[in-house]
Amino acid sequence: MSGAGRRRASIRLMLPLALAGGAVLVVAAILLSQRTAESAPAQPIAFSHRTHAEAEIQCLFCHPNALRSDVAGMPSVERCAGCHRTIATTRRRIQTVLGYWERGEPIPWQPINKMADFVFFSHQPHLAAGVGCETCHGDVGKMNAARQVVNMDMGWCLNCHLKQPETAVARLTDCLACHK
Amino acid sequence: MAKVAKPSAESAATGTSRRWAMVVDLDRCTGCQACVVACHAENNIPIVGEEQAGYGRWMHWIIIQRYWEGEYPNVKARFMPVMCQQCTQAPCEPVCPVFATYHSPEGLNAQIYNRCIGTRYCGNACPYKVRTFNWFRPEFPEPLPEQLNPDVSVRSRGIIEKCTFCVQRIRRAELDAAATGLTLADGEIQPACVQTCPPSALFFGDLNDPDSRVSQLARSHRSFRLLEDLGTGPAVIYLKGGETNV
Amino acid sequence: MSEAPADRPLEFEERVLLAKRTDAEINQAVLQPMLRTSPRFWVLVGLLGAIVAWGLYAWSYLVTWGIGTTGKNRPVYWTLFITTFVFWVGISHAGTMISAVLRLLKADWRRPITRGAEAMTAFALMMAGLYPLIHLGRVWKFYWMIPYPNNRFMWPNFQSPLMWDLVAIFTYLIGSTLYLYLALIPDMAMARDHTDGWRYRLYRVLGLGWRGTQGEWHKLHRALGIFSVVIIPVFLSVHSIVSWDFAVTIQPRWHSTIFAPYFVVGAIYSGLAALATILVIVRSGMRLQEFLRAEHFNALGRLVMIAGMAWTYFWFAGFLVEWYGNEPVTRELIQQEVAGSLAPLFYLQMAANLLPIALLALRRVRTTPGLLLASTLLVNVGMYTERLLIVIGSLQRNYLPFNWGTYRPTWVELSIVAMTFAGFALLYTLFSRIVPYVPVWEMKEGRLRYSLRRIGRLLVPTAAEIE
Amino acid sequence: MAHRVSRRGFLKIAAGASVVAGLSPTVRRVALEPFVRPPEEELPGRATWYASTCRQCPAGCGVIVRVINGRARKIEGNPSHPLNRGKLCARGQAGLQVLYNPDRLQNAVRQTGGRGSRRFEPVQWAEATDQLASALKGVGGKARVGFLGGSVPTHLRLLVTRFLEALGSPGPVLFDLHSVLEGGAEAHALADRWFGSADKPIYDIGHAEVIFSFGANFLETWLSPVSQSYDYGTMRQGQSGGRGFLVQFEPRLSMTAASADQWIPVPPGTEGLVALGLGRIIVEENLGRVGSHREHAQLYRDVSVGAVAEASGLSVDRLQKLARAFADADRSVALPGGYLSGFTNASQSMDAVMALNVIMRRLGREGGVFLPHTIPAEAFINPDLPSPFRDFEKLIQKMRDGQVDVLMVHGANPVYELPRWAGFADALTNVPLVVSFSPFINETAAQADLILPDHTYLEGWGFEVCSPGGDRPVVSSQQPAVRPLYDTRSTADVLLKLASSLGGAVSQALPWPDEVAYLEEASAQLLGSSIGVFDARTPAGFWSRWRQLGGWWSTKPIRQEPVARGLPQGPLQVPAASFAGQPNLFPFTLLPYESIALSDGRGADQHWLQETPDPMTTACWNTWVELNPATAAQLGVTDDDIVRVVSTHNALEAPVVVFPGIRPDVVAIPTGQGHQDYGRFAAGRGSNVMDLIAPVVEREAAVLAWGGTRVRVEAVHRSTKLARLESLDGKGRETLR
Repeated sequence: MSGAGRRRASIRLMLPLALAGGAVLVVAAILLSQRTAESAPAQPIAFSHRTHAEAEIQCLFCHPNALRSDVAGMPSVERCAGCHRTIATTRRRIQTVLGYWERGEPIPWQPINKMADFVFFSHQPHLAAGVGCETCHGDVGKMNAARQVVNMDMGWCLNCHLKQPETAVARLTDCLACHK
Repeated sequence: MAKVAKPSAESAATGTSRRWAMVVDLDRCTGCQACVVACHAENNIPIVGEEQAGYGRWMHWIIIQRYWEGEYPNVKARFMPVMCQQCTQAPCEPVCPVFATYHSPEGLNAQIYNRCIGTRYCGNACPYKVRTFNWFRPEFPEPLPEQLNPDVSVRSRGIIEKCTFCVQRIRRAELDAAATGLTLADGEIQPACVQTCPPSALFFGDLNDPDSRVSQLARSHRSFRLLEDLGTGPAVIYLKGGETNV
Repeated sequence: MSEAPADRPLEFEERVLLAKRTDAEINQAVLQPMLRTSPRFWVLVGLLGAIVAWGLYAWSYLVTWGIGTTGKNRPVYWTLFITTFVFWVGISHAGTMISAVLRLLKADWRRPITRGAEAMTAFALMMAGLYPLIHLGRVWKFYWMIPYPNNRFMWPNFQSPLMWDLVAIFTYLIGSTLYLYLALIPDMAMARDHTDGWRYRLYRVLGLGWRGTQGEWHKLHRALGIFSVVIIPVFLSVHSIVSWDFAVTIQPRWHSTIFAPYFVVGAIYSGLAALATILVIVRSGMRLQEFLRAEHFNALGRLVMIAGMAWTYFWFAGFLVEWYGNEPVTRELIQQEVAGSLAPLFYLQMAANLLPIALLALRRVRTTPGLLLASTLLVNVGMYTERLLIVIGSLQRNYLPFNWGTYRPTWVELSIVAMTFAGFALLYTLFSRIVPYVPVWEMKEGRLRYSLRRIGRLLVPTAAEIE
Repeated sequence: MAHRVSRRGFLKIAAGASVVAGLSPTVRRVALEPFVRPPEEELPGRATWYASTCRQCPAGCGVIVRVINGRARKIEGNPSHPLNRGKLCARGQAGLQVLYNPDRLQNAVRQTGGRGSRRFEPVQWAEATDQLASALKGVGGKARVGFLGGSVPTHLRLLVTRFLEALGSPGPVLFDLHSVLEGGAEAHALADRWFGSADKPIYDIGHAEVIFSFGANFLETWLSPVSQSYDYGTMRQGQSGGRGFLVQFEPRLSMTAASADQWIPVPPGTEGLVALGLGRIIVEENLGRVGSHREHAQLYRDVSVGAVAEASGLSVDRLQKLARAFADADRSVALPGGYLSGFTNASQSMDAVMALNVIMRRLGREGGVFLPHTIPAEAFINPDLPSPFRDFEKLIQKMRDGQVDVLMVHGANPVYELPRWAGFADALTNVPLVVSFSPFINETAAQADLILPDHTYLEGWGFEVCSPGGDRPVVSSQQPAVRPLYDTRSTADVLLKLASSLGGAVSQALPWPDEVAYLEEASAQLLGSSIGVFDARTPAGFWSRWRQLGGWWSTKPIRQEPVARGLPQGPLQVPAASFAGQPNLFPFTLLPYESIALSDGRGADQHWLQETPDPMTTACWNTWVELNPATAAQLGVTDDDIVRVVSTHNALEAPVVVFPGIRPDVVAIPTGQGHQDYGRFAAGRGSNVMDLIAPVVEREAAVLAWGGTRVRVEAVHRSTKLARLESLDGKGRETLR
């Protein structure tokens, strides 16, 4: 093999190596920074938000705490039973709900939008600022099983906080506004 | 943004009007440790046990230092509660490589726990040595986790933590005030230590409000700041204790 | 090809460049120890490997349970890890000092020892680079410090000396590795041409198809020339920045303006001493007596001595200001060192740093490998102790006596420190079997300058035009 | 309404919860827990505050408990409570750890392997109460039931008294080390002797100019430390002009002494004598602006200032200066503290101190001595004084003689708190059935056959008549802030159940179906009171406000002026205190002092308190021996060296703390450690100083002279590392100069 050939051979060997290494780094960076939105978790009852939204029930009817508290809250079994003692009582799913009500057991709903432990988040000020439920939760009224639609990561929060009126931005982008 | 020595100017630059400050009246302080336990309860501070505490790894965010003066029988003991001094020119802030500690617009030395990577550089830089480190994973045997304050992160190991002036209470009070449309009066926000202090030796408020209790007390002829000559500009103002001679 | 007249005594350069040996002999003399692996070698590798494995276990133990497994506490937040980090960064300064500075100064005696020195730089930096990772405890959080665009809209804090450290050490590591590698290419080609089997395949890749054309030589020299110049500011900045890790805080004793030059000089002192130590060991281990000669040790010993004098000057200048300033905390620290709990370390530091200067003033010490080894080892003990005193000794005291503390190392820390020493030795040992320890082409090139050529009836010393 | 219930709008104190929503115990995301039926006042994710009463010591401070999602998260002082005024001490703050203690009993248990075997098996509540009921039925004589209480809440004490009365048994015997160390019984006896009062006197620290405290550690554990600390703050900086003058007479520089302007280390047991000397000087020199002291002259007839000076080691000149300082002030007060109760001359010493207040006419004056106003309802009249030690000794004697068939123990832990010579543990073996109501397995419960765990105070109901109650009559109410964590049962409910199953006189005496019914009825007695801070039209409305506010008290300060029944006939005398142990063999006096964090040992199971540094030594998690630097040097020991402290009866080993603020002839050891049982945080830690106490009991005054033990100290040439905050190298300096 000539010298030039040898050189070409080494370059041939090293170039793909370098390219492969770079590609791995890029993919890893993307994977690390981008979690994909999760699919809907399995729920104890196949509750359909769409059905309820089509019946023109407002979000806050079942999740009223969002107006007053940090958390929107899961509707109590009492609230479910309040309607379903008279509505659609013959359906099997509804009977499951009523079964919980009669046994006095809470329904073990699975949470969909999880907030990290180190984040302070309150629904109340967001609602007060006119942020609609769908801004963060997506058009739940069109989903059968509710699922997470946005990745609630820091960049996503900041994207919105940075668009607020100039006077509020300093306060809203202070780390302590959301970190606890 | 350039830092400026005067708290008022600094806050003006960031668009808020507050500079949180604490006044410690050493003449009232009895050294009773109520603040220490209140702080543990409020801030989910882990307990490290005898061996670790003996090796200087206790995690109190506020400690009451006790100084001896003189010799028996003319011996005096003095108490000095020391917590994070929330310096205006904080030596801990510029050294953190990841902004886990930074200066908030209201003059607090914020510590963002989940951003901390544990270089412990801030701990070395702090002349008051008020920063504590989670040497091990904190343990809360069941059912002690029930006591944890949900407004405060439970720190994992490898993280520096320190007094925050109970920032969760400030934030909560501000949110509640906004929701109710009321304004916060002086003295309404109280960190846990201030709230519990039996002889009322601690005061908390806005130093930029000239009429607040802390501002009034800060103007006292008794006031001084800890290690003042280092130029850190602490937001904790001490009032000298006295001695009555009859 | 070249021959010296029997009646003329060899010049210094001729002696150190083996003017009387042929190129082929030199090739053989360099390659032979590489290819020969005695059982002793494998015992050494096994031993070092065992220490490294144990250290890795200690590190995994630390990662599993937390930084609490070390002896750190409040207020002694930085301890052996940072001390050893500073030590390794210091060691890394020798390679550049020898290769770049002496290359620019055209000191020809450097030629046989450059590779050893450059390898030392690279490996010492690798060991140093481990410590920031180990030091965090939660090592996987390290990437927070790397500046890259992210969806948190967060950048690292470039105000922090740790970020400067990251940049400086990374730059220095890349620079010195490239520097090492560049100078290695012709020798890889040489080795490729003299070996077969796996070595051949390895050297073929590493040799990058080097053929030794005029153009290649020209480019290599250009590259090395640029590197030699460019790496010097990096070399100066690295230890300056390491010193600023300490000096920018208001911790008593750290808060000093003289720290940067003091640290750089200390680094050169300990680095050169470490190089001398290693050369003595490698020389006997690989039987390179012919290449690494008394002349080298003499010159190196002189350099160590001069660096030591400079260190002493800076140390004294710092100490004088501290002592004269009489600040209460500093006074307390000095008290501690002179007559308190740190006194054994302090006197060890002084003795181990000053005594070698006096010893190395003697030619006999400089040229006797055993004595040189002893004095340079002493220097490194002294410099390690100096850093212990700076890092740990200072942290044990601060402005509020209530907050003082004491520190005891644990097995985890000691094991990890031992791991990096063993790891360095292991890398170095393996390196010396894979790579020609003596830069053959540099030797040959140097010899060209002092070889005698017959022009007519005259024997004329020729100087190479290149360089 | 005039009162302020809330700190502004958002600290809403809920009206109370008879059933607090129970949620599964998770910390995170608990807000997502779905309810079956949402409780009215609970808003998931938001805090609800419930007012209750702290039970970490008998003071009865009002607390508000922050409850989020059905779990108590924080305890704070109740800002509207007149006793502690929103403040709380370290122990009060740690109350959550009583509730969430990992070593709590989770159900009723029976000890199967014999007493002390610590082998317990769960037992059904019905079965357990039946066993107790049948044991009570089977009791031979009526007087063969014993009830030993510790610091029992007032409502339970009232119920127990009725219960025992109906059974025909003698009333409950109360014994707890905290009361012994604070001199509770002696303080009552003092008030009784001088003023004919059943309540402890109140000392108006907040308004005093000069306070002479004779062994009263009123900022630490004595009586009502939070209230007194609040007043101390006022005394220092809350008044116009002057910052008060506090003099502390005691052999060790306690935390209170550290806050004093002068600490005067008099020899143990001579505090009363010093008071006597001061009184003599005042009377003799007719000091102060209170008119003639002629009528007091006979009180001090037998006092020689020279002899006082000699016994106390104070110069006559110093005594005169002190006397002038006390007498010349407009508002001075002398406090007879708990330390005085630890000597055989307890009552005489306390008389001598109280006499200073009397001769300076400090009774009923601002900054002087008061008596609490009684609660204007029968249900809240204290049925009896805390039992003197004599009563407890009698009970032990009866037990030893086999005259007690059933012993019920609630809140008391004498197996730990008393040395072996007191014979309690031995006497227990002669009692056929021992029932404990402790929520924890403490040393005494470990000797019980049956443990019927009571709720902890954040889960239970009750009230406490605060004594002393600050400046006004106070009943502090207690209500559950959370639903009981485990299958525990209120002792009051157990008694009511027993009463109904026993029938007859007992069930007539205790007719209530449950504890809450009793409490509702009792609280309703205050309905319509003209002085109350609130009133209501119906008992139900009253009950609701009672729970919401955390009790009942008067709108304005009302205090009772103590009227001295006439001065003692004879001249005052303070005999020399007697000590156990020959001075040549046992050269030091032992000073056991109550730990500010662990109290008498009841706080040892709470690790927040274990890690709370002692204010003076900054040590924690252990027991230590405080020695004067000169003494330590003489013994050749220094900090962290272990020494052996030997009394005539026992010995213990503990590390040394070289303590500049202690007399060279005194050795101080804190209480609280040395538990054998009591959970993981307490057991096997440190030593129990009470083991050293020699049996010095003054029969007449019924005093357990816990200060009257002499000890010797031996170096054992070992050392340990005592956990402390302070760096020993720092030598207690503030800064370096």
